This record gives sequence, structure tokens and C-alpha cells, in this order.
Amino acid sequence: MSNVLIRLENVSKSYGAGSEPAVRNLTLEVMRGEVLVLVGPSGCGKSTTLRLINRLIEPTSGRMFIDGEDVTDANPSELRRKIGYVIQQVGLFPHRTIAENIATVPMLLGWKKDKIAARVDELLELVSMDPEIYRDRYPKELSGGQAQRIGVARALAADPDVLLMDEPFGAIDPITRDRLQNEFLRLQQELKKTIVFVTHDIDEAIKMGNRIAILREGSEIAQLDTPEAILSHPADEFVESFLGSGAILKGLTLKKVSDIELHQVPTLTSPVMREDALKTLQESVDQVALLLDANGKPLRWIDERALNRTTQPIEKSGRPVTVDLQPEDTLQDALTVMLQSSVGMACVTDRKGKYLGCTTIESLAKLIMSDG
Amino acid sequence: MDFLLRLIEFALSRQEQVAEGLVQHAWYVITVLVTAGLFAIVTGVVTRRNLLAKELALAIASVFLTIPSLALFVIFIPLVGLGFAPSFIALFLYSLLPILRNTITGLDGIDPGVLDAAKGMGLSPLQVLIKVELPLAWPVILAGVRVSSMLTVGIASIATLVAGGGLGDFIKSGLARLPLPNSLESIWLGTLLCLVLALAIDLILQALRAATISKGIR
Amino acid sequence: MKMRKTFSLLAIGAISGLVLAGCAAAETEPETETSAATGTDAVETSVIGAYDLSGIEIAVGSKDFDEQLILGEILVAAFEEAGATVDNKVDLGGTSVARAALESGDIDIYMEYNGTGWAVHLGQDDPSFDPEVLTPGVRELDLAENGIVWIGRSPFNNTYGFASSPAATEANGGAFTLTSMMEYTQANPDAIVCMESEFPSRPDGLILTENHSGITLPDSQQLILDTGIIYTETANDNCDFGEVYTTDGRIPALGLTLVEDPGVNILYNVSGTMGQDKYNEAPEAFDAIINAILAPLTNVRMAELNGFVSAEGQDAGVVAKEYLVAEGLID
Amino acid sequence: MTTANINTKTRSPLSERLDLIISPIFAVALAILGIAVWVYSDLDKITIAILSPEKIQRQLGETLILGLTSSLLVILISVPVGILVTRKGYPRLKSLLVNTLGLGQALPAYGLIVIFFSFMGSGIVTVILALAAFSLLPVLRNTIVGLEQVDKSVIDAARGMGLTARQILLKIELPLAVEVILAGIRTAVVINVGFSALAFLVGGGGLGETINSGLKLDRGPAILIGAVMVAILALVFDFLSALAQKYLKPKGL
Repeated sequence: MSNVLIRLENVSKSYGAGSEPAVRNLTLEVMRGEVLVLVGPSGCGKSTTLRLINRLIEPTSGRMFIDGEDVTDANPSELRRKIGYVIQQVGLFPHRTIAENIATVPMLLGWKKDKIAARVDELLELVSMDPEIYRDRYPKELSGGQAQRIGVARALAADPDVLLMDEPFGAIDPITRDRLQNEFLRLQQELKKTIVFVTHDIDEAIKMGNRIAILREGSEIAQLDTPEAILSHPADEFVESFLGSGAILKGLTLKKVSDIELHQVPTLTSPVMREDALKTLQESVDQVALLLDANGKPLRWIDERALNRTTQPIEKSGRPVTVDLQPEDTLQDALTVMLQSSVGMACVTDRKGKYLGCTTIESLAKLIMSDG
Repeated sequence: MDFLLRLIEFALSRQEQVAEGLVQHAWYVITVLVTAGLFAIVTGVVTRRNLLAKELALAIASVFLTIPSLALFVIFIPLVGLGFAPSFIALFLYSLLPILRNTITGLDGIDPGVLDAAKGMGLSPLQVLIKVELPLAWPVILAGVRVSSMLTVGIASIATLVAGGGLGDFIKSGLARLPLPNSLESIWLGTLLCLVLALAIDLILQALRAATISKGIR
Repeated sequence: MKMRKTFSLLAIGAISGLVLAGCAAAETEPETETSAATGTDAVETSVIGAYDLSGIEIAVGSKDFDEQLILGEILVAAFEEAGATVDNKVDLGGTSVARAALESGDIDIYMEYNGTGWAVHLGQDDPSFDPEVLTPGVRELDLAENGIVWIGRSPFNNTYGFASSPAATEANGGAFTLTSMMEYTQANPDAIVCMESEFPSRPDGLILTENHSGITLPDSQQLILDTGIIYTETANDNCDFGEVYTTDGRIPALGLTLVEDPGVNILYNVSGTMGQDKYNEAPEAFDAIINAILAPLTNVRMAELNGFVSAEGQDAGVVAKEYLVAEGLID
Repeated sequence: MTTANINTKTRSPLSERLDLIISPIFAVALAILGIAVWVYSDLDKITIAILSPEKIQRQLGETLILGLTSSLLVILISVPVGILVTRKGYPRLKSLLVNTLGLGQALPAYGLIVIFFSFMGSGIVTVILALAAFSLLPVLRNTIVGLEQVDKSVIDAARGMGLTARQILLKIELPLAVEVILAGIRTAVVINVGFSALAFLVGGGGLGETINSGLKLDRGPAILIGAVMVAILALVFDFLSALAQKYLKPKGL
């Protein structure tokens, strides 16, 4: 079994003679189980490319293979039933209930009634919507985010290997979009579908994609690689300008806290004597120490001034540690926490909350420098 | 082709009747559009803030359009006699709905922000109505007037059956004379003149539209 | 539904002249004959020009079919010749329209059929089939009830009648009589008699033929058509019989055969009908002129004039003028 | 009666409810008026002859046949043509149709019936075809508009899910357009029932006979009762169509 699931071979699409082709001689391979993001400026032909895959648009020339089989001339309707399709406008059928919407393809495929009903409930659970509440509702009763959840559930209904998503979160407010993206990533870890995802938002591309294809006009591939590689080594000026000035910061979302070396600050374990604390502080280069509880959980940042100003117990002086990082968090998260922290550092703990070390602006900078 | 020539010859030999029929027919359209237009616009304006009144006015106006034309033309004869009066009343009632509906749609369609701004600048409700609401709703209202004008041209041909004159006279007298010379010509002439008149009225309304609608919303 | 009432109110308005009018009507009777006689004799000068209607405004109306148009235009031309200021309102519409216009004063005069006056306007039953009885009857009653003056009487009688289709005529081997027509419809249940919508309901309509023959025409054998269509549909054998006007030019033109009428249908000679007040402005002149123009109008002559308009497509106004000139009534 | 104006917007619940209330109220009021005239005015022999029960019965039947047959014919012609026109390949024909159909309203039904007669002769078929030709426009126009206004993304989604063109038409487009199409059919039914009153002109029968006899013989009560019956018939069909519109349109809209 080859690792390539979808292969477009020298595919072109032009609308009539004289006009520039929307897709020019494109060859593209999508690997089994990956999320391939097509990203590019508007009008570059990324949606056209996506719609070529389920033959909503017929290619002018070229061949197309799915799982090694030439599907260029296959029956398009039957082909599409094997490919999930999610679009920005969702396109729920307003005259059908949520359950009927989700059941569309299974019904076309002639599934048994009880199997369909069970599948509908399963999918509603999967996208975190209570079947009891939503099964018999109509699309007009849903919010934008809920509608797109149903859109995804509908696309997954017949358990297709391939999912095509055309700016699925494009019309949703930023907060909901963030939540849907995270939920989608969680789902994908579980489902391991082969997904082609179109967006014009490079941040979304970096967040969602295993690989990213940056397209320029005529759906020409400017660069196709992992997000990390693209961020660190843009192929040309076009890619660079498309990534924008924030490219380095964007890269932070790709790295985990565990990728950098943690800095060890002096620690004090509660309960502790004032004298011992002062001594530790004076020996430290950081001029700050971390107070841990008996289980090693970070409690407060303590410095000399805080100790001298009051007579109250050490456990009440200094500033509390409000947020802990964990090794799986991205460096962007780390940066956010550090910028909000009074000491310019963020504590990293393990899953149980035990102190592992700290991230510092310096270590972050060092990592970026070494990559750049 | 031959028939067309005979039709033209027939029309030319009866220029006086043609002119009279056209004038009478056009007179129906003009009087009906002016009166029904005013009535419908005022009704739309008066009821615009009250959902029930608005919907009720619409529902009643649409019932008039449901009543068959011959019935509506003759039902008032016992009260007002034959001729212009019953024809006018029927055409008036028919013309209400398109204009009323479009008045309401037009007024409803105005951006509330615009009204807020107008009120905020200190315009009185009447000033808001005259300076902001009606000018903004006018294109939609005029579209309703256009529908009503087409309707009136078509249905006014029935007036001849209640001695109301108009272009229907040609159809009626042609029908009574079949198959004698000029009878078919008469029928076709009456029918086609209705279309010609409709086209002319349409052109006038378009000119009116161009002249009365603010450039900003054209 | 209240139209009758409106009409009677109008009539009450005219009540003042009731008695006087009655006398006038009685007096005009002998005069008419003399003036008609003078009319035909005086060949060398315009007969009508001899009467003076100058300063009198008169609105002339008519119903909306050819014969009425011609009669209306004859009135117009004649009154103009006599110097009156004429408002030409011919071609008003159906019977009720013309009559309503007369009663409301929209028009001052139009030609009406005696039988129609008796049965429709006066709502009377049992019309006389003798013109010498019917005309005076209508005259007296209409004047008394509505203040309408009936002037003169045409020799022609444009009555309702039936015409048989070419096929039916051939099947019969010649013209039908009213009785044999009804027997034919009884023997052939798919035979169709075409009529105007009101004919089966008129007291002077189908019922007269049914009573005469003793045979009722079932509803299924009646087909309602608009006036003009009956002639063509009968000519095309789509109707076996068609209700027609006996002076209509289309009967010979389309090859229809009149059903012979032994005097069953009501008499439809015409007279001028005029509002009493207008009539009183110049009673002698009106009597004389109307008698003069009606006198030459026999059935044949009227059908001929009708044919000029209906079959040859001539203008009714022109036909009217030519008729008056030919009869020496105007120059 | 020529409601060729189109109500494409989904109607508010209030207007939908009023829609079902006002027609019956008018019908009942007219019925009371008709009965009052029948009972309280002096009906002479002529009026009674015009209003004879067997005539009225026949005319009612003819009116129904004329109205319903022509409506059925219109549906059978206009809806398929409207569907065909909205499929790909006829954009110009479509815009031509939608634009000229407005002017078509100015065509007098009276003239149309007579012109049809001059080609086809008298009889019920002539009237049915003339009525159908006249009321073709609203149904065709509403079919086109109704199908056009279906959200393109819904169709895109349906295609993307592998529905065939026929399945999209039958399961998505027509259900979503049905309310607008029904509005057009409702207009056509009302037009056809209404204008069947002119059928008597060319031998098509119908209640117009009663009205016309009343007019010719100057019998107000006959005119009024004839007119009231035609009006009630039209209102009843309007009401039935409104019911159909309410119950045939898919839930969820």
C-alpha cells in the first residue's frame, strides 16, 4: 500500500480560450493520513484545485488518482460519496433536520435505518452536540459554529478516507474559530483522515497542516513542505512576503516547550526560614527564587526586596505564580505567559504540577537565532 | 405580413377611434395610479410602525386582487351605475396591493442607523418621513407603481363590458362583427394597443424614475 | 341591484310633465303621417333642411351594433342638417347602457326597438304582436312611467329569429319553420342551438318559440356564445341553429337560412326615444324629421344598409349620409 | 386578480395567518350579501329565469372545470419549462423570460380569449388554452425565481456530497423552491377561476353567462349574485391554495 493516497498529475483547468488557466499543469500528492493545507492569496486557484479533486470541476487535462486508481473518468457522484466535503458556507439543507442532513450520504449509499440513526448519534457526540437536543432541530436554529460542526459531522457520515475542507472556519468569529480548530485537531488525532484543507490564512495553515502547499497564481506550487521548513527556509520572496513579517513568531507555534533547554532558578521548599531564603537569594544570579510547596508545585516568586519589606511569613510575600506551562505547550504560549509574568520567566511543570524548570526570554531567543 | 398591413390600414382609417380609445384607456391608468398610489402610500406610511395594521392592510389589499375582474367591475354597478365609475373603482382596488406592498417593503428596508442619525440630528418625525424615509423607499415604491400600471392596462380592457370604454371597445366590437371585414383587425388592434400603451407607460415611469430618484441610491 | 330604483327616481323627477306629455303623444300621432308624406314628396329641396333646430343642443346616442350605428349616424346627420348643435355619442354599449344614458340625460335621443321597450324597459308581459297595438302601448306607458317620448316607427322589423346552418338546412331539405326547428332539436338530441347569454332568460326570447311549438329546449342543447360569434359558428355547422337578428347582413353573406317565423317573435320596429324635456323644445320638428328618416327603411333597405357596414366594412357615418342623400332628405 | 407580482420572501407567521383568515371573511361577507339580495329584492320573472338553479349549477361546474383544467395545464407546462430554463445552458433565455413576463401582464385576457377563438373556434378547449396561455407567466416566473433563489452553497454542498443532478433537483432545489412555485400556482389558479367568467364570450360557459345576462337585461340582482358567486369561488380557491402553500412547504424554513 503506497503512502500516496491522492495524486494529481499534470492537471490543468482553463475556462475558455484566451483566459488565463485557473490551474496550470499541477502535480500534487497527498499522503495517507496527513492534513495538507493549500494556502495562497485569493484568486490563486486553491479552491479550484480542491474542487478538482472531487470533480466538482472537471479538469481540462491531466489525470487524477485515488489510492492508485485512475478516477479521472469515474462517475463523479459515486466518487464524491467517498469523499467528505466541507465548505465555508456550510450549505446545510434548510428543509431537513440535523439528523437528515447528517444522514444524506449514508442514505444515498443505502444504509439500513437503524445503522444510520446510530451513526448520526455517534457523529453528533463526536462533534460535541447532544443528539437528544439537536437530532430533530432544523439548521435555522443553529449558531454559526454549531452549523459548521454539523457540516463536519455530515462530511464524516459515511466514514470517508478523504476529507476536503474549503475554508471551513472562514466565516466564524475568531474565538469560536480557535475552539473549532482545536477540536478539529483533537478529532484528527483520533480519526487519522486524509485531509486537503484550503485557507487564505497562513496562521491557520501553520496550525492545522502537517504539510503546507503555498500556491501562487495558476495554482502553481511556490513551496510544499512542513510548516517548520517553510517558516525557517522560505523558498523565495513570494513565500517570504506571504508569510509576512511575523514569520519568526509564527514559528513559535510549531515548537514545544520541551524543545528548549529549561533554566533552573533557585528553589525554596515551603516551609522555609527567612535566613535560609535570604542566603539562597544572595547566592543566586537570578535575584529571584521560586517557592515550591511540599509536592514541588510552584507557589510564589520571592525576591530580596519582598523579604525585607514585610515581616509576614514567607508564604505570603512575593508574587503568586498564576500560570504553569507544560512541556506540550507551544512556545507561543510560553511567550505569552512570560510577557505577562513579573519576572520575565514562566514555570514549566509536569502533568502532576511538579516543577521542572523555567523558560526564559533568553532561551527562546537563542532557539530562534539557532534556527534562523 | 398581409394581415399586419391590413391592421395598420385599419388603425389609420380609424385614427379618431384609436386616439379616443388610447386616451380613455390611459386616463384609467393615470387616474388609478395617482389615486391608488396616494392611498396605498399613505396607508403604508400610517401603518408602518404597527405590525398588525400593516399585515392587515396587506391581507385586505391582496383579497381585492383575488376577486375576478368581471365580478369586481360589475359588483358596484347597482351602486354607481355603468361606465367610468365601476371600472375606476375596480381598477383602483386592484392597483392597491403592488404599491402598498412595495411601500411597506421599501420603508421596512431602510437602515435603522440612518433613521437614528436623522432623529439624532434633530429632525422631527415628519421631516424624517419626508426627507429621509420616503426618498429612500421611493425606488421600491415606484417598482410597485410599475406593476400596478401593467395590471391596470391589462384589466381596463374589461371596462368595455360595463360601458366604460377604452381599448376593450375594439375587442368587443370586433367580436360582435366576426367574421366580417375588419373584425379580426379590430380585435388584434385592441389587444396590441394595450401592449403599446403598457410599453409607453413603462417608458414614462422609467423617465420618472431617472428624474426622481437620488443619484446616490440609483 | 338598486338600479331599478335609481331609474324610477329619475322617472319621478320627470313626473311634472306627465299629463302634458300624454297629450303631446296623442297629438303627434296624426301629424307623423303627414310629415312623412311631405318628406317623400319634396324631392327638389332638402326635406330636413326645411325644419329649424338651430339653437338646440342635442346629444345623439346608439347601441353598439351596426344597425344602431347607422340609425344613430342618420339622426346625427339629419339634426345637423336642421341646424342643431349635435353631440355625437353613438356606439354607447348594450341596451341597458343606452337606456341608462337616456334616462340620466347623458344623451337626448337614441333609436329603440318597440319590443325591447315593452318587455325590458317597461317589464311588461304578453306583448302584442300587432304593431298598431304595441307601439301606442309602449308610447303611453313609457311616457307615463318614465317621461320618455317614443317618436315614429320604422317599417322594418329587426326581430329576434333563428337561422339554420348549411348542414341542418340541407338535412331538412329547405328552410325550417320555428315549429319544425324545435321538432328537429327534439329528434336530434345532439343538435345545438346557439344563443346570446340573455336570450334564454328574456321574456321576448326563447320562451316565445318554446310556447309556440310546445317543445322545451333542454339546457344541454343550448350553447351560449357572444353575439357576433353565433353567425360564424352556425355557418361552420358548429351550431345547428343560431339566434340572429333578422336584418343582419351576415345571414345572406355566410349562407345561413332564416327560420320562418309566422309571427311568434316580438316586433322590433324602431322608434326614436327621447327625454320629454328635450322633446318639448321642438316637438313638431322632431316628429317630422324622425318620421321622414324612418319612412323609407323597410326590412330590405335596412338589411342593405347593414350590409354596407358589416359586410363591406364601410363607415356607418358615410352610409348614413349617403342614405339621406339618396332619399332626398338632405343635400 | 392578476397577481403576477411575486412574493419570494418567506412570509412572516402573522401574514401567513392573516392570509388564511381574510379570504374566508370576505367570502362569508359576500355570501351574506348575495343571500340578502336574493331574499330581500323583488326578483321579477326575468331575474328568476336568469338565476334558474339548473343554469347556475351547470355554470358553476363549467367554471370549476375551466379553472382547474387550465391550472393543471399551466402547471404541467410552466414548471418543467421553468426547470429546464434554470438548468445550465439557457441563461439568456431565462433573463429574457423574466424580463418580458412583466410586460405580459398588460396583455388583456379578454383580447387573448377572443384571439384564441379566432384561431380555434368556440368551445371549452379554446378557453382552457387561452386561460393557460395567460396564467402561464406567473407560474413560469415563480418557478424560475424560486429555483434561482436557492442558496448556491447548499447546491454546492449537495454536489460535493455526491448527489446526482436529478437528486439535487428533486431533493434539494424543488423542496426549497416549492413555496415560491406554489405562490405562482396560487396566482394562476385565482386568475383562471376569475377569468373563466369571460368564457361565455366564446362558448365556454361559466358564471359569466349569468353576469352578462344581468347586464344585457338590466337586472341588478342577477349581476350581483353572479358576481358574488364568481368572487366566492375565486376566494375559496385562493384559500385552498393558501392552505396548500402552508402545508406543502417543507418544515424548517
